[in-house]
Amino acid sequence: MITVNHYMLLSAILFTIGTFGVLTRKNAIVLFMCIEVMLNSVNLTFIALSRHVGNMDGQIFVFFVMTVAAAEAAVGLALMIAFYRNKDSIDVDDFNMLKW
Amino acid sequence: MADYLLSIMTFFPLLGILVLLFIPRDNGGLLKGFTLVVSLATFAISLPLAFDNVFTTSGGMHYREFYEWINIGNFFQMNYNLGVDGISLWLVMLTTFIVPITVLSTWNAVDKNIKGFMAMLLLLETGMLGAFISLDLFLFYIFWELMLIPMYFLIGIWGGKNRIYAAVKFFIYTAVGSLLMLVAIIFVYYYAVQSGAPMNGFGIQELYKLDLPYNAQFWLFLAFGFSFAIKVPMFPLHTWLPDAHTEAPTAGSVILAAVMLKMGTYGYVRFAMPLFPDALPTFIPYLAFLSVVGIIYGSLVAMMQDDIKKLVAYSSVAHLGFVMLGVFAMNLQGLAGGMIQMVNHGISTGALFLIVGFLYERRHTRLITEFGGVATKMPIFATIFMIITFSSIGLPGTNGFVGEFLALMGAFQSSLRWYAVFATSGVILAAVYMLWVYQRVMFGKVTNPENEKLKDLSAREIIIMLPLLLFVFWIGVAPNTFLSKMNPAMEQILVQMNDKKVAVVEVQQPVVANVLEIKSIVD
Amino acid sequence: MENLVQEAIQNVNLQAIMPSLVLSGLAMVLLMISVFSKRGSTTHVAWLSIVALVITGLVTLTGWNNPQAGFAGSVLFDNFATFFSMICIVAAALTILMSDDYLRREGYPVSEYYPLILFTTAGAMWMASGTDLMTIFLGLEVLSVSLYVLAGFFRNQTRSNEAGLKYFFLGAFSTGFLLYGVALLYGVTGTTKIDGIAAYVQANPDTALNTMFIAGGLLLLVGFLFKIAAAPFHMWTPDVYQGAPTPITAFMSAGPKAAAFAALMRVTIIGLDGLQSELTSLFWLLAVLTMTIGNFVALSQKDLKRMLAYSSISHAGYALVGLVAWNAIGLSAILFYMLVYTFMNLGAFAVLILIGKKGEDNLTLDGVAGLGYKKPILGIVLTIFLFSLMGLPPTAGFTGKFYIFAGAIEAGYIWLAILGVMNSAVSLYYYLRVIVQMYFRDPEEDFNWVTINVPTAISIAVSVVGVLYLGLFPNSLMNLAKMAGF
Amino acid sequence: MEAILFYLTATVAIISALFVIKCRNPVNSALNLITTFLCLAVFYIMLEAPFMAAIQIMVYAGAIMVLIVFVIMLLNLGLAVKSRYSHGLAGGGFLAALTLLVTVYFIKFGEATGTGGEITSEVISSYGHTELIGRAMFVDFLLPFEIASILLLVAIIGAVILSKREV
Amino acid sequence: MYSNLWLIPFFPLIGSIFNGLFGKKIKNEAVIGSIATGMVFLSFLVAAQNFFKLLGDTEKVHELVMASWITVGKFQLNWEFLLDPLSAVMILVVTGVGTLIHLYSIGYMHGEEGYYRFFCYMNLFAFAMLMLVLGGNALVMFIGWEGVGLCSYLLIGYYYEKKSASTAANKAFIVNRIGDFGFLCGLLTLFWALAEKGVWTLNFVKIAESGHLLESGGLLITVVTLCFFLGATGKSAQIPLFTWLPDAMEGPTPVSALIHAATMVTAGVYMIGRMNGLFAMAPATMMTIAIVGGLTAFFAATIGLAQNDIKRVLAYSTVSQLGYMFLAMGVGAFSAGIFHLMTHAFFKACLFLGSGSVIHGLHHAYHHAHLHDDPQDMRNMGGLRKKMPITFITFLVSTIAISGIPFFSGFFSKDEILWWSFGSTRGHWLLWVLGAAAAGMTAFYMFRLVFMTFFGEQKTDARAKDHIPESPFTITIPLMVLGFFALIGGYIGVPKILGGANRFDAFLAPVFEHAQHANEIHAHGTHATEYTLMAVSVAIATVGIFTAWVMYIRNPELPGKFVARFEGAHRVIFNKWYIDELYENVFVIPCKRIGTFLWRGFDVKVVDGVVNGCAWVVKGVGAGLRYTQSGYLYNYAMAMVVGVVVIVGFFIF
Repeated sequence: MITVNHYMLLSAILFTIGTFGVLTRKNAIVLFMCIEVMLNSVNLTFIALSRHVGNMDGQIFVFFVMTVAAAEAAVGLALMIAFYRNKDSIDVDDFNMLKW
Repeated sequence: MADYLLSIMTFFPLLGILVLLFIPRDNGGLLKGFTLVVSLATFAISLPLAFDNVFTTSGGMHYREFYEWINIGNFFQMNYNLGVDGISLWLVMLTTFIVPITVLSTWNAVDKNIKGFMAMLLLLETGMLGAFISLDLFLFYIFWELMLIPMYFLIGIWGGKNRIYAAVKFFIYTAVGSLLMLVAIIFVYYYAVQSGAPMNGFGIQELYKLDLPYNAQFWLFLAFGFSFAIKVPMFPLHTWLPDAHTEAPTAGSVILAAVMLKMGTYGYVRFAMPLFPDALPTFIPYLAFLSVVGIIYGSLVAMMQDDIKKLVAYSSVAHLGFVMLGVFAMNLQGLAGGMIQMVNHGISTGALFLIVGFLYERRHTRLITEFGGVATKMPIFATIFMIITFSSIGLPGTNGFVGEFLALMGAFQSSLRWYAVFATSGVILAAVYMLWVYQRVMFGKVTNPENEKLKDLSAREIIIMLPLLLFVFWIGVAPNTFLSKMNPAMEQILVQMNDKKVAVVEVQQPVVANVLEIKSIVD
Repeated sequence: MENLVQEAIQNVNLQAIMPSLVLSGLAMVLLMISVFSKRGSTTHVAWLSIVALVITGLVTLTGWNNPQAGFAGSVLFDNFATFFSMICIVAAALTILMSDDYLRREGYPVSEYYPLILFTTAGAMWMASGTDLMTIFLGLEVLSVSLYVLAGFFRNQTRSNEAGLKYFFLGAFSTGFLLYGVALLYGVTGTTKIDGIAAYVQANPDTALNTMFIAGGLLLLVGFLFKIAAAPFHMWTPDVYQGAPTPITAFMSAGPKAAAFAALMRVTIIGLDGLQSELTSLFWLLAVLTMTIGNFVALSQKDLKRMLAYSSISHAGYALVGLVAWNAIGLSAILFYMLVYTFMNLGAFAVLILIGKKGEDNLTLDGVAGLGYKKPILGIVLTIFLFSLMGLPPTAGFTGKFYIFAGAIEAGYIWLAILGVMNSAVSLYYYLRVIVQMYFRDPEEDFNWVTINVPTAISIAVSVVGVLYLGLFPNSLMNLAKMAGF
Repeated sequence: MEAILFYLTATVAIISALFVIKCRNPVNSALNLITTFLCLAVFYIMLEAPFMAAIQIMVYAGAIMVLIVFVIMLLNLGLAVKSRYSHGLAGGGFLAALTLLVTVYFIKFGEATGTGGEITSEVISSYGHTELIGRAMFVDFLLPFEIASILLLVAIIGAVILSKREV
Repeated sequence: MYSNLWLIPFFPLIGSIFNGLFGKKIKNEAVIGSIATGMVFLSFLVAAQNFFKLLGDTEKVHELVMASWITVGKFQLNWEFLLDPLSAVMILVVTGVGTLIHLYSIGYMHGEEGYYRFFCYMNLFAFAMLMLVLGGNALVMFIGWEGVGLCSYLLIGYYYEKKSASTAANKAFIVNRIGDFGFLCGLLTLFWALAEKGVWTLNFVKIAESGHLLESGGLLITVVTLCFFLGATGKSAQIPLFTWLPDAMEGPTPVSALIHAATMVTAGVYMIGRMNGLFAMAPATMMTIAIVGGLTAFFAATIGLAQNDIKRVLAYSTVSQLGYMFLAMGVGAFSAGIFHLMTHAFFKACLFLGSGSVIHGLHHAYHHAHLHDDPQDMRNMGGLRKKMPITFITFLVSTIAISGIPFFSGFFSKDEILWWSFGSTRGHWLLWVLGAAAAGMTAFYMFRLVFMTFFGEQKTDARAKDHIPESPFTITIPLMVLGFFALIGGYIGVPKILGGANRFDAFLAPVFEHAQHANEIHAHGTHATEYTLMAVSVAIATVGIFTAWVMYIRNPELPGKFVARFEGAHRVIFNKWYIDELYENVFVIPCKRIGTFLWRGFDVKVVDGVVNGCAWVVKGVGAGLRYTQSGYLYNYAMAMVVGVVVIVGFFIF
């Protein structure tokens, strides 16, 4: 029997993988994708819990998370493009003008 | 007028600043003149206090002003709560008296940004006056901190070579202490509120009646005491002082020495001690010890200075050691000695700084080795310097003696007898460093050709010094003028402390008996 | 089907969202106006957005002492929300006033800038008034996304790009944690409504021991702590503040931070009341850590914007002290402090904006040498703001800090207060350094590029008045803050 | 059956998620990410949320990922990549492990107690998932929905402003 | 009644203020000098009037309260004067000798730059000294006490351009201050001790009345009196604080005469006399005083043997004579001490003024011959008796008086002291030995002085020796008056054994009698002993004189041989037993070192080091933390994850 905990564990693993990606990857776009993995893992949790709890709030939340993800994607990618235009790179290591 | 006298006096300089802002900045004479007028007017406003005989009969607060200021229901309340008693009276007078003198002293010394300088002086005056007359801890704290700002600028902008270091050090050093005091102020307030004591904002008169457990008093006294000890300054928290004094312009040094250091000692008398009398027996031995160390240490270090101003600065450490010792004696004589010594130190050390200023204006150096034989070139100056020197040494007949003697007498009456013996040795050391510097600066032949063209004091400079000399002798010969107005207030403070705490009392039975007698008479 | 519409309409209470409604509506109008405006002309939009903010402000004020709930418990526009909304409105207005000239100087006269600020403000209002985590989350996202854009607004400036990107990535990353937290809370309590969570915990006290609940609550807070720049979630702040356009930096440090505090307070005090003991110790630690890191690192900064960024971190730490206190005084103190901070920080930034050259490379410590002599009024004003930031009387910074520490001490957190004031003492040093430069050094430059324009002057004047008024006569606003607290 | 499907899909999801991180070429990462999304859609269906599955595919796999791939192509990043990882591989791994530990711990020892809602399988099958979503969104969460619209507006403006070439 | 007492100190004060303020403008020496002298003379008149009034009065103790001074609670202090036989004698001596010395100064200081300054200080000194002796309570006395110290400082440093002068002035004041420290400690302890018993006073009469409240011979009273005695050693140049007095000769000679011989240095003796009640109650202190006095008398005399500076010889002689007075006080011979104080004032003032006259003459001669020889060095003198006859005669009279030759004033007083030191209940024969030995040496070195200066051949530079004049009248008149008193001054106190009535003793009895009786202090012994002792001391003195005659008149090369023979001993006494060097090395230099260390080593390094160290640490930590802000996104993210993991982990585990 697959319980809510299975789903939650799965999403925890995915969340961790996303976190790991954010911590390690250099390419800003991949980094962003890793964040998407994290958000998706949360979505999975929400939907699993929504079933478990027995109301729709969680699923509505997922709906909005997707909206937010879309909005962030738009803005984030625009920022990346702008940066790329100036620096010809989107390596996060090149985000290094501002420090100390 | 009398109802608002304190407010008018305190904020008059502030009003002066407002007008000052509209005087063109390149009209230096007008700026100085106007500031002088304002400060003199402030002095005039404060004069009725000095002549009011109510202080000789009653030790309570007079000239009360009370308005609700901040009232946040059950959160907290602060009031605009002013009053003056015999303890603050002479410090207020000293402040209003010394500011015009400093204004006059800057006549030729300041040429950069006169407007700012004058504004800072006046702002400082407001801050100092406010701190002396506030009866609400919160209000007191505001004025207390307010003083820092103009002094910081006075040192930082118009100071000597190393002024930035000195200014920042002064500021942060004092602020550290006062911030801790802020915590203590808030704490004592909430303690009072939570214990259901009747409160009137942060009014100290209500707080005086508060019964705090020993533990709380211990920490609170530590916080208040620390803050005031920095300001005094007590050894080993004194190191901001030589720097600040040395780098400050003459006016700044004078005010710093004459008034601002008194904030610390005044703070002990007004706040730390009567608010937390139970903690006193614990601390007094240490504080007295530090006072005595300050006396001897300050003197020894002063002796070896090569900069006159620094010497005077270190001598302040020693002088204030006497003040503190007297205050910690916890009896009438000691307290009176401490109080009168505060005024004395204001006058003598203020005058010494002015004297150093005169030399500095002429030669742009304060190194002792640069001078020598000045007496032949500047006989009037030599005379005045001599008188002030002996006042600082504490020669009987001058002000310094009365204060020192009473302070020591008080200490001898109390459990601090042994400290007092060591403190008394300070009178030797004072003579050593003061006379030595006098000899090196004034006596001998003129060896440095630069000193050949030294001019004696101008009329303005003599006028600056005359009032100070007057008080040197006045306090020395007829201190009762001042003591008589202080006594009732000091008695009251002691009675308060003793009412709250009996253990302190047994050390000096006679005083307490005396105090109680007088109290019954007053009642 | 009618049923559904009926039901939906029943839930609507426009009063409860009127301010944000008005504001977003006007923002959209302004967006249209800017579309049809001549390229490069932004002044009218700026003034119109001020008008919009004033209208919104008036609308908001009608909500005082008139709490309005609506949308099936999604929103509650009470005094608390009103107070924070007003802070954000004031912050936005001051920001807009100081922006117009700045944008032209820097070569980005883009009129969409203003609607974006208005949207940010609207987002902040939803954060302040939201009672459902969903509302708060979406408000937060509106605010964040706008700020990502605004931080990276100077799209041809690498610094600005970098600021935007860093903010974006870390913001999105923290959103992940926040959402995870919400999900866990949802799982444990079956709801995302704050009072629903509280009610559930009330009904089932064991919940407070449920690791999932604790973890959920803490993860949720991470999102807000990130926004208020509490250590160790503060790392983005200096970089973003330094790189973002200066008015936006100013704005970020005041409005959005206040909104984040509003949300944080509502969530913790109402929703996570069951975790009080855990949270107070957490906040204790974070407050100390935050102010210490902020102050210590600020000591070694040379760039003024970056220094103020660290200073803003430390101020967040002070504000957190109020939350540690968890009592009426402390909570009201946060409200008051946020208002005070808005004035003093925006004022300081406004002065910096005025004295900056194009590109603002001169906004360093050495760059302001002798400013007090060349531009005396700016010097005095900046000095007042700095003293206020230090927390010295008679400025608002002092009364604000006093309020905060009063709360902490009333609740018995003496050591926290001591650490707080010691931190203030440390902070004196770097603020004083600016004053040292302005007054104690001789001018190296003549500052002849500094021209004072009316809107910025107005914003500075308002800030000065605010700082001094709240410093000397804080009574009225302290009382309002008291009424607005929980 | 359900279990097999779950484990199978979960394995795929995890592996593809790992590949997102591992792949040198961002395009490959993106494709792997799409795989993960699809797996999640499978789970949504398993969790009786078909509407969410559809949205997942359309919005995520369809819209967002297309946008990402588009940008990757636009910036021509596939060839420019020099190294995949920043300096923090070990630290990142360690922290990720800790994260996993913490999450697993609170899932293991915590309990999702907020059960008892009225939405059961029966309700879903009788009303239909989409309707339930619609009802919840427009009755209970109308305001967030409206805010979401503002959010999208802001995002559009922002994207436009940021990607314009000149002022 | 005695209500004009206040005029006595007041006149000189007026004179001082007047000359101080206007002297520079007046410029006329005659005016300045006569105002100053006149003021002191007026004091003298008032003093004399009061003295005689007191003589005829049955009530011998009179207090005059002028005004209240310091009032704090029970501590109430007045400006008050006390006239009793003791102070009456003192005011007469002070004003009388003072007037003469002022008069002398008019001539002596002629042509000095700062003439007005000199008289201003002199008058101020007279004022202070009179306050000292007239003070009705310890604090008024202390005003005078310190005041005379101040004037001494000012007058020693009169030639302030000379480094040695200003250094000597400083030394005088500082050493005096050490004494004052003792005085203050004693005063404060006494006050506390009495206050404990419920008597809040510093008034001398009240102290005397309530002295019995303290335990006689107890620790407290011993400590108090020892402290007071420390004060006295400072002011009166006793071991260990005598070193300032020889240096004080840097001042003009009238100053040496007035301050450092006749009046100020006797203040310590006077003070002990004033508080005799207390001292009498502390035998240990008395013993200390007697021993210190005897030793001082002895050691100072040894140093005097080898000095060549005319004023220094006199200075050491003064120290030695003061030692006698303390010896007297120590053995309880209070009135004898005061008696010697008075006679000493006459002959020592005369000696100093005489030496001044010599110096004046030589100075004049050298000036005339454009030489820069030292006019004070006795080796440049000799044979002056013909050049300066008046000076010589008065000088000789005084020398005989100081040597204790019978029927001169010094004989009576010195002999009384020696007798008491032997026969007193507080005395001891060893003390007598010390005193007698000192007397012998005194006779020797004083006659050595006379012989070297006035007899023998003239050793003055040939160019100058014919230009040495006798001094003018303003100088010689005081010499004659003082010489006269040195001759006859002793007859007011002729002891009973020699058929006198010892009127002086009787006059002072109201002051001392009580204490002496109460503490059983009296001299006992047979007349035979007394006669024997007297004879022995006279013999010793004669031997001393004879030796001097042998060595300096008959056989002038003898001293050189003597010195060569006992080179070590000579060097030690010539260098004053190396006491100055000792003090320099033991106190002054370590003090300076400590001061320097405390400043540079402690204040700057430790205290400020801690302060700046705190700042440095804070800044350092800040600078270190700054680098955590690396600018790299993943670092920031890591920090966040660490934060999350730690926070969440901490609370859930």
